Amino acid sequence: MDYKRDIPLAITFIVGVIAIGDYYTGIEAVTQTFNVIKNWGIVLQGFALGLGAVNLFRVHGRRLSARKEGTDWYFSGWLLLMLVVFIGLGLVTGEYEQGATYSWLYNAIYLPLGSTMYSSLAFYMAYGAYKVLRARNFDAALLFITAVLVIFGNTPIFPAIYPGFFHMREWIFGPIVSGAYRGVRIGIGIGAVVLGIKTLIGMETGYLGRR
Amino acid sequence: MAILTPGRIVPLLALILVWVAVYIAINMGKEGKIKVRRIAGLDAIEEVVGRSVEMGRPVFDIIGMGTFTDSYATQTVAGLSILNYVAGLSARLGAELIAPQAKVDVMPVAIELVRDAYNVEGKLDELNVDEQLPYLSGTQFAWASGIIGMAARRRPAGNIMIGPFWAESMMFAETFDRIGAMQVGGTARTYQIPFFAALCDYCLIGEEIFAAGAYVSGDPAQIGTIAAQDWYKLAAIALSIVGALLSTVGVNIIAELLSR
Amino acid sequence: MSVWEKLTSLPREVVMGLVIIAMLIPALSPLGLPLMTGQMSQDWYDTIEALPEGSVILFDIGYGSGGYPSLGPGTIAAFHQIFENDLKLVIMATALEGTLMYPLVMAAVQPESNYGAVYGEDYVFIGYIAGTQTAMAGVLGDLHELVTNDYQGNPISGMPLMDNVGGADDFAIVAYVTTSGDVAEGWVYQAYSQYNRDVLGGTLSMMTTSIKPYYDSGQLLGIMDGVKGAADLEFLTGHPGDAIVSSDILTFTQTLVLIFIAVGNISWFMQKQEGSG
Amino acid sequence: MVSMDPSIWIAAFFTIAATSYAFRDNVVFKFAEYTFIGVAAGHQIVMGIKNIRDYGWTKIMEGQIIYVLVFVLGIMLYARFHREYYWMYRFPIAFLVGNGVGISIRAAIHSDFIVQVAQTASTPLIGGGAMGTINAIITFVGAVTAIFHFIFTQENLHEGTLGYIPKIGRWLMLLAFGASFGNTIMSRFGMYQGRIIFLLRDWLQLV
Repeated sequence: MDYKRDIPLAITFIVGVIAIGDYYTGIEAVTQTFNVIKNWGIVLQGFALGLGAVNLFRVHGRRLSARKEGTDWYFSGWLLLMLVVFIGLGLVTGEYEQGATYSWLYNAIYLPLGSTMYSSLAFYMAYGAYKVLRARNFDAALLFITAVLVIFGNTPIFPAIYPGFFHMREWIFGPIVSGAYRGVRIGIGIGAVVLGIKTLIGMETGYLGRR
Repeated sequence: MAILTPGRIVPLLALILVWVAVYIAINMGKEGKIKVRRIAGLDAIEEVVGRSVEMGRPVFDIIGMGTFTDSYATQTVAGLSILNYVAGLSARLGAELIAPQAKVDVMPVAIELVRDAYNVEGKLDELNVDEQLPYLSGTQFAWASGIIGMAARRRPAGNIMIGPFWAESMMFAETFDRIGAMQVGGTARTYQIPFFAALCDYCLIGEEIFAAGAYVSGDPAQIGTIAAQDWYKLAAIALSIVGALLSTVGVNIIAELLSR
Repeated sequence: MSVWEKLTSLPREVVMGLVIIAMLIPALSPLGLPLMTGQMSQDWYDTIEALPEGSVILFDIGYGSGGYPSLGPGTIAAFHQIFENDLKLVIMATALEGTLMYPLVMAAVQPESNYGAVYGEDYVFIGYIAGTQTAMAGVLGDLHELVTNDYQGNPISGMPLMDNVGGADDFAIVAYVTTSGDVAEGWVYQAYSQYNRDVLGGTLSMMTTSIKPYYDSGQLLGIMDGVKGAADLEFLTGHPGDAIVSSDILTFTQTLVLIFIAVGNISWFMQKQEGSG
Repeated sequence: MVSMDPSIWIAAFFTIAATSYAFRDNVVFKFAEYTFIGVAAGHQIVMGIKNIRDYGWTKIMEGQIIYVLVFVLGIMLYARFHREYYWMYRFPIAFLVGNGVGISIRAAIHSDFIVQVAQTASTPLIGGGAMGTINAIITFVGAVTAIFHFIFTQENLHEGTLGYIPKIGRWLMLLAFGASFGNTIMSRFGMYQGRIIFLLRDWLQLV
């Protein structure tokens, strides 16, 4: 027996089966056990949040100490400084993200960066729509038709001129979207379940990493 | 209190039958009884790699930022199968493969697969893991901007994106389109399929990526899995058709059965 | 290079520059065009209206800074309606940054001064809980076993609202607003399937098509469709905010996009004609 | 009047820096990008530790000694960075995977498969007037043909006359994707307008 792999596989199986049992049966002991598992899972997820940061420390720490030409090592230094400042502010005060300085810095730095990075996709969308939404063949034409009709319905001025634009959009979101997306969802749903079962019974072991 | 929760008997039965179906299908797969149909986007991958060689520019393979522990693990596995395939092609044809990484648990597996592929072709000495499979960031937009930055500097001739993708899909597809890379995109995250469908030269829709992954891996277990899913889909089609026809004449027996 | 050729490949900077101008004009002088409310947001509004006074709602802030511009206004409008109808609110966050979105939302709603609501009696924020679906299942299962303190570290036992809430059965409805597909589907799995609770879902517009099947099958009673849904709710609840302002911006920018699409198609077609002729 | 609040100025700087990439890659954007990564990771750690305190440490303090085991598992996660003992991280990961998989598939088979099939099977194809009938039929055809498109191992189902069924599925899906694309454009502009309002109202105080 290879305890380095077999014990984890057994853990996955047992925990997964208890989760399923909790859903499908009314046995009190199973529900109680699963409540404990859930709470443990939440604590473990807390631990897992630190993994990415450790990796950043490794990658950028190495770059900073090597200081190779053309690697932008000073940016790595800045990154680590920001990382340390936020951890320090959050933990030293004991107020975590509720501290006054912490939320000041968050609102000044992270909030604008996060929301702008996310929303600057608008520019990509605009350019993408211009370059891509062209009825160059049959497939593209299908995509083109509904995209344009939905944009018309979504742009307040057009329904204001003629309400039909809005009803057209609502109709597309009716049978067209409902039907096709239901088919897609059924397919993806069963795909996820099959993978899940394979994972529980130890046939899908990618998460265990290298041998 | 009932041992089985009422209203959930059919789902439980369906879940147990998945288990049985997977076993049967995988055995059938091992006996070579199951064939997966060819998928159009797959042939294009070879074209993409070949084009990169001709133009003397790198080819990107992005597997997305899924992990093995989230609900998109299947898609990550499919992406890794494709990465393995692309790495083999790149080693054989002599293209420079670049596959930026986002997740710490997936990265070692990806490195292992790429290394294997280069090894099979006897070109292990041509592989530079640190340069070709760099870890960029586990944070969505930091990762995304890292990739678009690399794309702008390296100007790849081709880009293959198969795996789970989030909002960054649009940024990638648009950026690579702009620098003139030929693209094959595919994801089963329904939210992002439209962008790939619109911007990529070839698009694998939804579950096609699983079939593609199984197809290139040649692994009977993976191919068997696809068959098991197909049986469920056939059942879904049959139940839908019969049920809809019956309910049209006022008999709602299928839906009632399913809600037990 | 012919005119058509130039028009098929306008430089990126030109397109983006025009988009920025199209955003600035209506932001500086709004038009105030009328609005038509969609069925999905109407259903959200009606579902909340139909709840009896004093019902407890579990509300998940499932977005961070990236989603705030789009989903924040909708959350604010939804909270206005909830406090106006004397409903109780247990708020949680499945998003890492949710705890930092909460003060932004509350600063706009002002439940104390606007509605005389009292923290601990009418609403409680239990903070961020890691683990997405595990967190949902935890809160709906045995809330007090899992959560002992609110987001500021004050014990929740002794708070009048929390003494009456122990798990899924005590919530009249579960509502979420999120940028994450895992959260959007997770609440259907955990709240609807597992505990048979009614669920309302708010997402980015781009996700609406994907969760629409749940709405069709009654697993979601209403959908707040991104910034459009937010504008609808602001209109329905009578609390105009940033989302309605954005309607004007949408008119300008999307008309511009339609013009770009037209230019792109016509020039592409004409260029092809020239090439073949 | 322009804002005098330094935090508004910093936020405005980062807003413009992050936008600038849409036009061209530049060093200011790179600075913003690295700041973003660093702060994100820092925030993640802070929230991670807060969660460990709230949902783990308090339990130990209350006398539930068994939670010590969770801490051991949690620390084992970090074994993956060790050359020799890396395999130890598999134990906590196995726990997380078992929990995650169990919790999602138990409901997915219900919500995504059974309920969706039942919904298709219980909708009459005729009724609700001419429009209702048309809508019901389109929905039904869309769902069934889309599933058909995703059958991969039955080659005979994609040939000859039957071959039109998956094609129809693909066409209907493309129409639906178009709708999604159109809606996304609104989604993104709706987001960026928030930044425009911030710049004009909070920073430049023009409106």
